[in-house]
Amino acid sequence: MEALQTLSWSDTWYLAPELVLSGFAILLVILDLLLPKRINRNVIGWLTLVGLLVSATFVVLLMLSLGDGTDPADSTPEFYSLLGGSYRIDDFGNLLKLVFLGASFFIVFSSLGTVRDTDVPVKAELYYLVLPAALGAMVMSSSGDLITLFVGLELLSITTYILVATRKRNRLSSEAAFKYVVMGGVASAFILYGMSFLYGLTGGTNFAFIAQGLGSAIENFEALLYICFFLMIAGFAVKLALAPFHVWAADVYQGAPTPVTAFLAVVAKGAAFAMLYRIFMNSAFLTPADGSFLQKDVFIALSVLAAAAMIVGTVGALRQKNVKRLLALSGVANAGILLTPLAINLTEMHASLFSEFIYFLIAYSFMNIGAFSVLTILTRDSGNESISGFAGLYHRAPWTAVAMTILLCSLAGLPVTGGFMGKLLILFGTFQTHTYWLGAVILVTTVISYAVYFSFIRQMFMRSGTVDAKLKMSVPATITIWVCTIVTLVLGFMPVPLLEGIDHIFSIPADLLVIQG
Amino acid sequence: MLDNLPVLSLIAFTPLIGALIVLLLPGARSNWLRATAIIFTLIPLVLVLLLFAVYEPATGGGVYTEHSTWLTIPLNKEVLDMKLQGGVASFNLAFDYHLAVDGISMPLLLLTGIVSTMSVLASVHIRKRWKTYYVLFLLLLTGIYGVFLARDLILFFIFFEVTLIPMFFLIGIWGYYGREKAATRFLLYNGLGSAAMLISFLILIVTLGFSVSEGSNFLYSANYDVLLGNLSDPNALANIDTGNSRYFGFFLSDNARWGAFVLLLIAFGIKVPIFPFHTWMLRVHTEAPPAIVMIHSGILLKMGVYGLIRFAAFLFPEQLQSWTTVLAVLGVINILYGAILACVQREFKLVLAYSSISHMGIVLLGIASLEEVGLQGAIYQSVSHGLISALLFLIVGSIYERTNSTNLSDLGGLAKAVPFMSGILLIAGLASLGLPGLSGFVGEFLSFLGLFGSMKILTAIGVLGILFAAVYVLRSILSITYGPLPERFAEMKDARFIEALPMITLAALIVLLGVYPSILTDLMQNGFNGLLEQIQTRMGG
Amino acid sequence: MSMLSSYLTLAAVLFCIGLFGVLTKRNAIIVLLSIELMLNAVNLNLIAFSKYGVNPSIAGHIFSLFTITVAAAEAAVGIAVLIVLYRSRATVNVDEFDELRR
Amino acid sequence: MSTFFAQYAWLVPVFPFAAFAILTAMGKGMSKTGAWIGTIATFASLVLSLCIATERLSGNAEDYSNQFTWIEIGNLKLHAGFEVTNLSTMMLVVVTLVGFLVNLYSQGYMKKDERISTFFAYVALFTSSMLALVLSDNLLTFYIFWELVGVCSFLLVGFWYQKPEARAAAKKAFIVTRIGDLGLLIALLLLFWYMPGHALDFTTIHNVFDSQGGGAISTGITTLIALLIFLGAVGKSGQFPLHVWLPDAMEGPTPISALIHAATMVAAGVFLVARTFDIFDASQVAMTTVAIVGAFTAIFAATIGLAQNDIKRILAYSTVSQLGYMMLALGVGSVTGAMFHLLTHAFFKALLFLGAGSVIHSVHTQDIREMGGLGGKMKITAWTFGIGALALSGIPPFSGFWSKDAILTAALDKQPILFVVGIIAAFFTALYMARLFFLVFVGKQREGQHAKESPSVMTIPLIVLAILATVAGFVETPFNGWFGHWLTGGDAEHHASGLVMVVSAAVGLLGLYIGWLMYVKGTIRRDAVSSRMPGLVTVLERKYYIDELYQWLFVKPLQGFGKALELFDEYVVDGIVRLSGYSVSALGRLNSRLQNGQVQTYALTAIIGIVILIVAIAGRRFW
Repeated sequence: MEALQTLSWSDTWYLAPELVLSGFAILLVILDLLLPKRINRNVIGWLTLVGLLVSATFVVLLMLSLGDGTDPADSTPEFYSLLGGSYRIDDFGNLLKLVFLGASFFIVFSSLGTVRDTDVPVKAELYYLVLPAALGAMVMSSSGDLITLFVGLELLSITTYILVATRKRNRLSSEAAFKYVVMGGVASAFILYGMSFLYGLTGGTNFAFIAQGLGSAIENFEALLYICFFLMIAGFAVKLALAPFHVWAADVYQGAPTPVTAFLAVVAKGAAFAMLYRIFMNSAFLTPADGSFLQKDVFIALSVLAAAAMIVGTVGALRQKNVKRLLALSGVANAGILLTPLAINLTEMHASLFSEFIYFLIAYSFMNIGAFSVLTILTRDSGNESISGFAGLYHRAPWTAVAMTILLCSLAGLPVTGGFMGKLLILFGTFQTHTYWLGAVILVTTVISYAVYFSFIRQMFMRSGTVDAKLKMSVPATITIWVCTIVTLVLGFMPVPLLEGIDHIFSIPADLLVIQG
Repeated sequence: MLDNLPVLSLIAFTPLIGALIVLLLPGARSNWLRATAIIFTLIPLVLVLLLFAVYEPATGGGVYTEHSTWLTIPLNKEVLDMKLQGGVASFNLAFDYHLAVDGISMPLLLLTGIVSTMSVLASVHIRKRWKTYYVLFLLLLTGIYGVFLARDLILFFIFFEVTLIPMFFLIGIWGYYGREKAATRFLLYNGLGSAAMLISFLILIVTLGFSVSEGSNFLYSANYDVLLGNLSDPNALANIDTGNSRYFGFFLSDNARWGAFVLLLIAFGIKVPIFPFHTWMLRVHTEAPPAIVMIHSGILLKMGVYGLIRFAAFLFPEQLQSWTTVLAVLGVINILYGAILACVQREFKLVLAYSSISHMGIVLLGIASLEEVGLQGAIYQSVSHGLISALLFLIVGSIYERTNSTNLSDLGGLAKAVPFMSGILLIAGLASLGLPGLSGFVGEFLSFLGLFGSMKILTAIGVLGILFAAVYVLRSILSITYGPLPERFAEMKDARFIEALPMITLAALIVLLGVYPSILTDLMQNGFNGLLEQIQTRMGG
Repeated sequence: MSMLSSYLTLAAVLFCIGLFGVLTKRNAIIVLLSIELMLNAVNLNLIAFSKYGVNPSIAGHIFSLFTITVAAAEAAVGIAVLIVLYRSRATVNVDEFDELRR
Repeated sequence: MSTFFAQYAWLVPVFPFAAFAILTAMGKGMSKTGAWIGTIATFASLVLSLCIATERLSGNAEDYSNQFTWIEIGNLKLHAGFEVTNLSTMMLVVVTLVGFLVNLYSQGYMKKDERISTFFAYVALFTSSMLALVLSDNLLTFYIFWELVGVCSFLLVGFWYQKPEARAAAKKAFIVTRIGDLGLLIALLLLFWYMPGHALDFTTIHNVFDSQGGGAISTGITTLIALLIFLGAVGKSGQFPLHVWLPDAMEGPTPISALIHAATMVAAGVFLVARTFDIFDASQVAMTTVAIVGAFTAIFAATIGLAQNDIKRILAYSTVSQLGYMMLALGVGSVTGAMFHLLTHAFFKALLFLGAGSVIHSVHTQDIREMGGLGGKMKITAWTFGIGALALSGIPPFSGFWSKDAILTAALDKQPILFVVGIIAAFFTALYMARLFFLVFVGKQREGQHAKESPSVMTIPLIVLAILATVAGFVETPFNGWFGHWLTGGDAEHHASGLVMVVSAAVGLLGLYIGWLMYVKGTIRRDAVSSRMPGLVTVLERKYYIDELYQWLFVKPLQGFGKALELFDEYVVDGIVRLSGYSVSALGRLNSRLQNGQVQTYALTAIIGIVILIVAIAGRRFW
């Protein structure tokens, strides 16, 4: 173990995205305090967007500065390791950070002008709290150490607890927040408890250490390792809302303000996946495969959870009438799909798990944010969160209905949309590894989900609503909807550029496995 | 003149362009919308007809293949790289943009062109939301043409799915009372079929589609021709059993073959539909607007037939061969089940729906024969049934518009009030019951002829179906057109020109195909060579 | 090693008690406290491992410090949320917080 | 000899088809002209047929055939073509002649119908198909036109479509004959697969099944094929048990009954058996079946004919009975006898029907009990009808006598029992004809009936046919076997048998005499039988309850089965679909039960979930 590496000034460049976010967060808190009441808090929203953009710019710059490892003569490092390996700037983290920042950006952007003061009296908080939450997610995706990971996780969790509760006058909001706190707390405790064993059995919190220690740990304490992994799985399952750990999600999504719901569905979920990849690819995956079933079993458990999530999420959504709850359950199902590439493991023939995952995550983010934006507009208009609020949307706003239809098709995995391509890639992975049953589960639940998503379409196109007036659209939300729709279509028609880009910069040894310490 | 044009792409995508143009037109101008839709339905028809004119069965239309790579998805090769010392140059998953025509798809393309044109003319009965209607209609057409043209599994799948969504809307918005349920049922049922199909396709791609080319380029290909080539290549990885290696499992074991085959059978069986997967289509037949049922019954069901032949038969000749009896039994069940049920229906549309089931059974018999006669018969019967049911539903639409009912007990004596339509209806009915001289007979005869060589008793039982066909056709059509005319229909007007035109065209085509079948059979001449050779060699070995 | 196993057992018991509390207690405050209990079990584990573990190291101490801090933050937010909730419901009974359902 | 006209034989069906096409295309606008177009076209066919016949009358003209490939699939070829033989020439002449006369007659009979051009279009289509059928050189082409004549028959039976009875009769005609068609179709399939080279043409069939064929096809299959072909003939020619459609078909206009349901189409079954006679000849079982069915039908239908009151139905049963005779002839191996009877029957039965039509045209009823004494008013009709009746009853020297005699002689040669049956049937025939004739034309005239003779356009055909019915028999008498020789090319198979001639003439006369006694003289009371055996008469009147039997045996069970199947479809097949739908949404309901709002339940679910997961996945390793 090398000497403790302290934070030097040069490291701030590597940490620039995170530092920008925290700086903006602090700045905006102060600004919110100082600004007179009469000033519209949308200013803070715009500033939040600026913060997110600046941070994203730094991420891109960092990415460009990283080598891709294809040319051996190229001495540019493929990743930067900071603070004794506890923080890593690599392409895994950077790609995810871009997703998180982009998603946060669009969520905040579309909520500008649609969130009402009567609903969220502390609108400024709604905006600037997104920053620390995104920061937490970024820390999680960049961490190379259990402690960093945990801190990031808690930063994200605690901020989202507050975000959920921002509809202060709403009875449901605080109830949702409370439930979220309890479930989140329990989940954290489980994860931590599991981590403590991982630390104890290998002697380090750094992934490199853990990898080294696993060999002897599995010989002497196989049962304890099992317990350790399953405890973590339980914790993550709650965070990811995999079935049967998902029940809280519907309640929390319903109680939270719609933008926050979108944030939970996209960023919080994505961050949890980042953590999952970091931990499992650097621990369970590295346990010796011969002589012990541990590796196999952990991944089987993940597959089972993925399948259960898909089934329960889809089937549960069938009977759901509240759109937010429905999208929560749909999120459960999608979490199952997102988990699949990891669950079928990294093998000789299946090494593209990360590109499958991130491609679908990107597609999922856009279609979800788009759908939530439509929902935001509709709920602002009628206050009706039920699916019948979509009735007659075709007559009130035909183009929005078309966009929503495309987004729903993507959610349902119908061609030619990003959702379809993403699912197809993940499916291909399951078939490559001959995990046919999981592929079949994906497909069958996808078909059942048609019933869910097309019930919206039925409402929009085949029923007439109670109101006939043209729907009042807010400009940012409209832009968001169309950006999401177009991106969804582009991802469906032209997946190759993105996938090639990912393939180009992403390398398993450097970005996913932390073997070199 | 076709040489310099990407004619197949034009066929597939002009409707899509039309859809976009319709989308931009003002919604209130129904005439503009209709004219645009008609034009963009006619363009592919004209192109298909031109293709038909220059198509040479001997070369199999190979000139008009369009092949380019569409998506080459990079798969991370690092782990593989580490394992193989020499390294891997590339590891890709390739979906090709590959369109082609041959003797099997050509007749169905013609059918699509004709029926879609008739259907767009028949869409005069559509009374609301024209713009959306025509957009979806044209979108549907792109899907259908694509299905018949695509030679890449994923491309095929995409086009197949693309037909689902517009159909859902077309049924759900413009249908009758139970439209929403019917639309949902349609979507879910067919979705399940597609899911089964995709499973099967993916199994094929990860085994048969895999190849290592010069310079260790690892490639999964979804191209149909590649698959077909690997299937008959004994050196292809899919045909070599390397033991139970988990990672390099490219071997397509017998179990996997059977699994994929049965899944394809289910997938396309739902579409055809094969008993017991038929209930969804009854609802579509009764609830969808007639112009759409023309497309559905006339073309969409044939996508199932096409898929069965193109994929289940060509890729799994061995499995098909050992299951011919199963297929034939299913066919016979379809024939008799559909026919007997058609005999007791009180709703004309249901009679037609069950009769479709019955007729599709004959197609199955043709496929089960695995004889060239039977296979051509199956396609012939598909085309013929497409024309006939399109014509029948065209008339159903016109009758419904005038009487607001298609219930047999509500109607009667229409021959008095609308002699022209009744006459056409009678022709269609007679064609449907397999009257020689009309197209239905040729298809049925060829299918029976094909199967009879191998399964005499089953065929003989199947032939009973044409007796029941006579019963249900006459029972229903005579109770509509013959008998005393009720007072309330006395003022009924006969077909307008816009209605009569497609009726006459379809009837004329039915007669033409009945009298001069070579027009299609010559087209199909070399279509089945590949399959039959496969079977031949397998039987030899 | 016997020391380690005793500590681990204690931690496990503590964790289970905490879990039991979360699952059964009606009072929301006690539920939150039970979560703290679970986190403390984790701390105990970490400390025990850092002293008696396979590879004793300082990392466990540091980890537990972070855990304690974060737990405090979490508890603060939890209580804050509970206060808001109490204002609108006038109760701290967990089983009465069931307006969000189905 | 030259085959100059024979090569143009394909034109014979083309003329009427052209007429059909013109009439259909022109539509309603041309009622009068339309009728003439049909008639002229048929006349053209007649002329050409006569030319061909003349060319061939010398007896040693070669058969002419010509064919083209209709469908070619792989190395299989399906041909279509025509063939001119003496047999087909005879049929050509019969069809065109009767067709022309009926056309002429219909000018008068259908004059007032507003759809007269449609009528003539249908008739033209029928004539065309029938001629093509006759000319077909192979079984497939034959089958195609076989079905087409069926459909024309259907159209014409249902010509007055607004009458529910006509609708029912048309439907019945089509469906019942289709049962037979199925047999023919399967026979066709069998032949296709068993014949060497998949040949279907009659010449090859002849060569293969000929005694020299060397048993290329096993006897079992031969029998099967023969029986299936015969099934087709049974359906078309109204033989028992598929005779039920023919009497009902009388709902059609009377000229149609004359043309289709007496002279031509119904004889197609006989023609079919004659055309494929070699197949039958190769199978004893088939021959016996044909003979028995024929004989049974002959007597069976004749008895029913005794108790009917509808003038056309009596004639219809008579047709059935006479077709039975023809089948009998074939069954006992006498193609000549069958074709000879076909020829004479075509003339006298057409005559009778047209005569009946003339009567109906005049008195507007078909019930013979409402007629009487029409002889005085309608002299030509009465005379010609009388000639027809005598011919039918087999009274020398009318044509029916000679042909019937040929059949009975052959039957006696083969199987005396069949001969006896034939004789009895002949007696009944004479009896019901006597009843018919006397009730209609003799006796008191009914009040209020203003019968008057039909116009000359209707009576001329009657006269022509009457002449033919009288003289046609002389082409083949026991003393002169010209016709048989010409037809089959063999030596005259028919040798004189004085016994048969005497017996058959005697029973014919006896029948007529008894009829005269009952219906004119009154010596025997009319209800002599009905009063003593009312049951028997009712059975006859109800046609042996065959219709009812079929209703209960086939129609009802089928309907019941259909209904049951409908329930099956709804509740089992679709039920399973719905059930799976419900069960999925029941799972969904289970999920929403879980969402009861209690956060502790959620946590508990999670804990239970992980415990199950551990036990299931990790546990199985440690077990």
